[in-house]
Amino acid sequence: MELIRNRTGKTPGRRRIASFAALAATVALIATGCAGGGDDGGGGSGAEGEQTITFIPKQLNNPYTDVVLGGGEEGAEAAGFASSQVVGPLDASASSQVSFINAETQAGTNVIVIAANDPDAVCSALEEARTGGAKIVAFDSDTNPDCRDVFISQVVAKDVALIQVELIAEQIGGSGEIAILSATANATNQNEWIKYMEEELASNPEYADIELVAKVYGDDDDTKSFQEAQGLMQAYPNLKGIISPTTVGIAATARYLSTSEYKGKVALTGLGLPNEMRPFVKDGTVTEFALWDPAQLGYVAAFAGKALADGDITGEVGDTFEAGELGEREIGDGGIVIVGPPTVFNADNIDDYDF
Amino acid sequence: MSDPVKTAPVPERVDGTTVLEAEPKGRTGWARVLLGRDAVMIYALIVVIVIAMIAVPRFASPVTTGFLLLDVIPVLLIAMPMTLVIITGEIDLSVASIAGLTSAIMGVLWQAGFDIGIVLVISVLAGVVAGAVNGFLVAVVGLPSLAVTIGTLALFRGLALVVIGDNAVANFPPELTAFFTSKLGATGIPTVMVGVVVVILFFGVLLHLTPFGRGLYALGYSQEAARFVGIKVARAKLWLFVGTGTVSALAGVYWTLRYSSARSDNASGLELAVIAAVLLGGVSIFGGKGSIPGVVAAVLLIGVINYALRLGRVSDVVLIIVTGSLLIASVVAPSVFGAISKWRHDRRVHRELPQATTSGAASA
Amino acid sequence: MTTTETRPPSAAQPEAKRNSPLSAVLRARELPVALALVILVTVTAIANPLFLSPQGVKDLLLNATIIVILAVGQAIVIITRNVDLSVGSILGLVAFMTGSLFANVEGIPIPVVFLAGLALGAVLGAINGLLVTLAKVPALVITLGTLYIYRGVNNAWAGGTQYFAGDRPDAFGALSVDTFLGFPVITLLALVVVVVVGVFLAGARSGRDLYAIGSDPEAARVFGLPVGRRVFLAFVTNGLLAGLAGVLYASRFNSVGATTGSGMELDVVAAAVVGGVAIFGGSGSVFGAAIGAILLTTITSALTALRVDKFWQQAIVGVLILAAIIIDRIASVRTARKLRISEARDV
Amino acid sequence: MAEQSVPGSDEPNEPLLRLQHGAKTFGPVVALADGTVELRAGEIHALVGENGAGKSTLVKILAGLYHPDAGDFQVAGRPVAFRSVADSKAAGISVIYQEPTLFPDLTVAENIFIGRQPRGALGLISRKAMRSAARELFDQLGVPIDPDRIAEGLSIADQQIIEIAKALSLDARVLIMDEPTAALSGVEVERLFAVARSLRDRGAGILFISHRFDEVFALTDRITVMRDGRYIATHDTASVRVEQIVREMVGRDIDQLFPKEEAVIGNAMLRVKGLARAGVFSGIDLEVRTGEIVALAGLVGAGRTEVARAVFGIDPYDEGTVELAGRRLKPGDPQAAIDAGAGFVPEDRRKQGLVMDLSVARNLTLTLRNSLARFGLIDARREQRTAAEWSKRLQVKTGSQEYAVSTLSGGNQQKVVLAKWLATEPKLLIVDEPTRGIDVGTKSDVHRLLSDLAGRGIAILMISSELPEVLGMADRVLVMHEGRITAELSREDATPESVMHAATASMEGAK
Repeated sequence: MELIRNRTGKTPGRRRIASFAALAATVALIATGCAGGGDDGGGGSGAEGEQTITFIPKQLNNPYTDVVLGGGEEGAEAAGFASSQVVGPLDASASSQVSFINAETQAGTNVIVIAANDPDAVCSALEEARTGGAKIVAFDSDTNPDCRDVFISQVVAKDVALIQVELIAEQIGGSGEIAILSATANATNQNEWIKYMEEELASNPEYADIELVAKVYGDDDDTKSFQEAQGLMQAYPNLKGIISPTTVGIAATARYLSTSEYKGKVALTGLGLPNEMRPFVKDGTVTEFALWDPAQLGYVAAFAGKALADGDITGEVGDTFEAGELGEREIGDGGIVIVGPPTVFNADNIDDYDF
Repeated sequence: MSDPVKTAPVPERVDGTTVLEAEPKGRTGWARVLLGRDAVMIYALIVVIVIAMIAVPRFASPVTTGFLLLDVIPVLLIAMPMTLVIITGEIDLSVASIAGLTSAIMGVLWQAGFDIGIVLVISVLAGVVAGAVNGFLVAVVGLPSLAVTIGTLALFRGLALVVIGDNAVANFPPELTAFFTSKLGATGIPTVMVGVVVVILFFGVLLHLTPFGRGLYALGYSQEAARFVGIKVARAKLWLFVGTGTVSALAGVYWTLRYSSARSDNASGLELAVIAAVLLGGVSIFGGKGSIPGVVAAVLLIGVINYALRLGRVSDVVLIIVTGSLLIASVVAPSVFGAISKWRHDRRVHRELPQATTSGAASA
Repeated sequence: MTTTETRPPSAAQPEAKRNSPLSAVLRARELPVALALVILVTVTAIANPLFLSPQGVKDLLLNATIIVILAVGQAIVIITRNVDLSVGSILGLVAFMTGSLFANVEGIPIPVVFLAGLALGAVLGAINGLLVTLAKVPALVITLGTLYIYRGVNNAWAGGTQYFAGDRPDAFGALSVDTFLGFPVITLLALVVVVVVGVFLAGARSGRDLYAIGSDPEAARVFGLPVGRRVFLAFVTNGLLAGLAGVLYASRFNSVGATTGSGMELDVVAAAVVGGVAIFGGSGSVFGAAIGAILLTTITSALTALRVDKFWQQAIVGVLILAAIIIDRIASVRTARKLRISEARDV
Repeated sequence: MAEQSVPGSDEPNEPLLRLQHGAKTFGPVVALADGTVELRAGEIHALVGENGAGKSTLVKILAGLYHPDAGDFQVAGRPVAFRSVADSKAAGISVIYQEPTLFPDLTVAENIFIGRQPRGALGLISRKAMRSAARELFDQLGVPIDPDRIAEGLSIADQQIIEIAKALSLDARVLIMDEPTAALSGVEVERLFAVARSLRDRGAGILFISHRFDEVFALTDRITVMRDGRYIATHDTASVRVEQIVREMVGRDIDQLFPKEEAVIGNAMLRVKGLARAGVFSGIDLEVRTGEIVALAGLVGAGRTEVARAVFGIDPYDEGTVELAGRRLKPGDPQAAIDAGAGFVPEDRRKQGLVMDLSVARNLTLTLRNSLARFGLIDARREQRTAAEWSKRLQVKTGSQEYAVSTLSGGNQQKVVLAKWLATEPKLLIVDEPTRGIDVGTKSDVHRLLSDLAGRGIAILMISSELPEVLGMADRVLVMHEGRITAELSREDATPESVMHAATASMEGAK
């Protein structure tokens, strides 16, 4: 090591220049990258009257998100935005979305559609964006209601919770221990559903024999969810069923169950993507699970954004807007727009869906 | 991270000849400043800024300054004491976990209804203690810092989870959180930069202008050499780890208030970003070399590229590839050119020497 | 008065003692961590008998398998006084390639996928190795750089695409389900890896060279050992094993995508360190690293099985890592002091 | 000297090894200008020269560690150009370095056989065979080292023996021994010589590098002298006298070399009583008075450096007291020693004496960093001035104060080390091997300086392995052996014989 030290130890100019050349080369690379990016983007700084929309999902490169965004971009085009963008962090941490919001603020984007990783962490950045004239649409996972104009919700939160409880009760025969395997502990939407589930289990006499013994979090990480599922089995030998109200969690749990002795013995339901769940439904690990059409979520969000940007609506309760082929939507209490009822998937209908 | 204990005597030293590959190339005065490693980093920073201003629409605005600086502050803060730690040949991987722990403690105390002043003081003290734990294990017990801080990376993050669990505390005083994102007039410079500049100046002065700082370079090159001139090796290292702990806590406080969200996973993964920036800034991982201006330039360089790419809506994918490439290029390029100049030197010597030796032999 | 006369006669006795197999076991660096593992499993099993049910054991082994393979590779590199932080990214890339091959190449034979995964891993490891040995730049910096680059390539390649278990042939997934003599097939594969690499490091000349290089790189150069080639080999092997781990990951888990394996590097280094591999090279064994990996993964399961608050898990892992290095340190200080006293001449 | 005739009748055959006009430069430093040596089969050939004469560089060329810039190198009549140490080994050349290069984490047996361990089934290493082979070697050498212990913590002498065992096991045609006896005691040296002779009788060629003329004359058949990187002459050992060799080595008369002038010797400045560290040294009593140069002589590993380090506070000690100028020094605190007026020029310039990457100026002012500070900040102008002043006073040759100290020659580096201590205006200066590895010219500069300092009332404790230096410079000589002071000799009593005997403890209780 010592020789190495000496070798690089001196400070001859040629090596300085070498470092400089290396840096310069990289810089050039970035410059081309930027230029390329700029071309693709068509520039956020569209001409007067040309509106722009940007989607900021919880995290890029997530299959559920991709379906949502697919619908979003389709909606953006249909609604008449000049350009639509998708930007976002590679990890779903609370604070990583902020600098994307900042960049969009500065780029003068008219509508920012966001699925918040943390309801509060993004707030001040969104405030700034609004000050700059942008309209904020939350979708999928809400922000603090003060920081957005409307929230596009999949379904009525309570409905989602109830249907999952109903499914699990049916699958375990109405009695026994169950557990919940959720996404991150801070996920706004999951936490709301779980709250309704707990209330329902406690209050509905039909579910008196069902005991919720544990809530665990797989952080929407495949490996982690997998191991949490495994831990549940061991810690609760009498477990009869698991609810996983997140697409990553349900898939990972299904994977574990299908590869273990618990397959067919422990019931699993929750919210999942048909394409991801198909093998597990076919092999009997999972009987039924639910979801809405995620593409519609993005689609409606785009139209809500357009309506806000055009000044047609302000986000007040009772405002209505036209969501393309999905028809008219109304803004409900708390500035929430409901997309549609959840669908229940099982072996009979799963092949009819492709998302 | 050279381990002086294990380096067995090398015969190199027996005859005392120094291994040199080139003519002595020290520079004096302006040439030294203008061609130094720091200067190169600063030129690169300027070039990148200019390119970004030309290529990325809207980059050239005070708003950029504000958002960009707010983004880089945590890395910039922690990079300062980290520079000193790495110059002494150690490393601290637990910084992000300390920031997370601080954030967690802040959240819990605030929720428990303590006065915000007390909350801040206790949170920063927690960072001091965490740093002291690292420092004790490294400096007093004498364990390798790489291993110790991998352990405390897990430990402190774990404690953060123990403290706050999966809760998030968000209701910090609005005037405080507003202060943390406020700007100095129309300049676009965040108000907190004042504090950050104080930290930068503190560590810059400490490293470059004080007897203690002088000692750190000696320490990083050779603990033995440092001890021979009376430098208290263990004490210096202990203080440096307390320094990284304290500043990490400050970064944790900043993080919590900027995002007004106290969570156990705040700042996770930040340690690698900090170390990458410090190394890019010209600090040698073996210790003994590096400077604060170089590191500041490197942090800003990464920050500018980062922000420009986001503004240009280039995917983060490009950013991480660029960060990795920059890091490797900055350390590999000197070696490559060193090898080339050695090869040229060897060739020159081979051409020149035969005559020299014949005349030498004649005198025998 | 001569040296031979003054050498304390006791020097011969400890020699005999030191050679007995029992004391060799007791002196082994792997002992404390192995003991910790045994205690952990015993205590957990008493508290929760299900922990050692056939399914419980199978899960324990399966959980450990991938990280064991990574820890073995990492141990090889650390023994040469280097480190490879890019393993998580290598694993991710290979896992994604595995998914991609099955999804896009109709009917591709499983062995071909394995070979492709190993090859990609080896190439990525070779890039690390070349940069470290040719440019003579510290491995920590280089592999921190390639950690970012490989991850970036993975992201660029995968984008939002993920491949799911359903995209892969059942036989491939079955590898991490089926058991042979009660052991999961991929665990047996990991066992083979541990034994082969362990025997190589302990019993092959080039394996011993790695220890010599890590013990004192400069002396190794002076002695004429092919330092560059051996270090390169260590990185390639590590890449190869990370590649294997990547393929197995795709077999075991449901989805592979852009973020697969991120953040794994520090766990892997921690496993090796806990297993008694000295971070500055020269000592430790892959058996130790493997036990360290098993211990770290088992702790998570054990704490869950014991219904210990999951928030304590990470803190406990941290304490464990610190305990491992402190114990190692105490042992070496004591040995050094004993040697100094016992070998002092007539002082 | 009885059997200097070269055995074997193949006299006209090519020599085993021949290097002619070998040259090697490192940047501005010419380490070897004209290295010429010829080694025949069945001879022991001494290579002598002062430190810095280029012997070690020449050895490293033969070992394949350095590529010569020029020169004609033949092994067994065939020209060779070693690319690596492995090439040299393959050509049958084995080297024992002065400072052993063992792998601290490996076992003793493994250190001997690394890279060529005996193999058993499946091509795997047979530890049993390796262990017994190592035992056999140690039996042959008559030393009881446990082949299974790790090398870390072995004494230098034991490490040297392992190096020798390694070379023995290689059964090399050419064995190069670079001061192998420096750390060995009498019996060990005898044993080594017996081994060397038996190797020679089997037809090997041995290149023996040593400073000890008694050994050179007792063991070798021919002697090659080097000076200042150049070949000077080769002699048959039987037909040359020590005086001639010394003259050729030094290039002038020895008396001029060590000009210690008489100084007024005053009161005790350093007083050490009963200093002991378990396993390292014990019962050390010594005194150094103002104006006095006290030499601490003895073999490498006798504990001299360790005593000095403990006195200065680098290492801790278990018992005893150290007083400087009447004040007791806090153990283990070098800063306290420095504050009390002590300075220490360590033996290893590159690792201990200097921070090689830092500039000359920064190195010079490292000891003054506290006193150069005003309000806690270093006064850069004063720092520059002080550095320039001291570098001028000691005539440090450097293009600029800003050059990294690693660009200087060994002698100039040593001047920087001395200067940084003199700048603290010390009362006691400990110098450990002050002239190791520096050229003759600078060497006498250093000696003149030390003498000068003593003349100005500074107490000097000097550790040196070079007898002429010890004898020339010291007012008093303390000889250490195995952690104890075995003799105290006045300037008059100190002769090469008396010092060597005390150092090898054959004059037990001479004090």
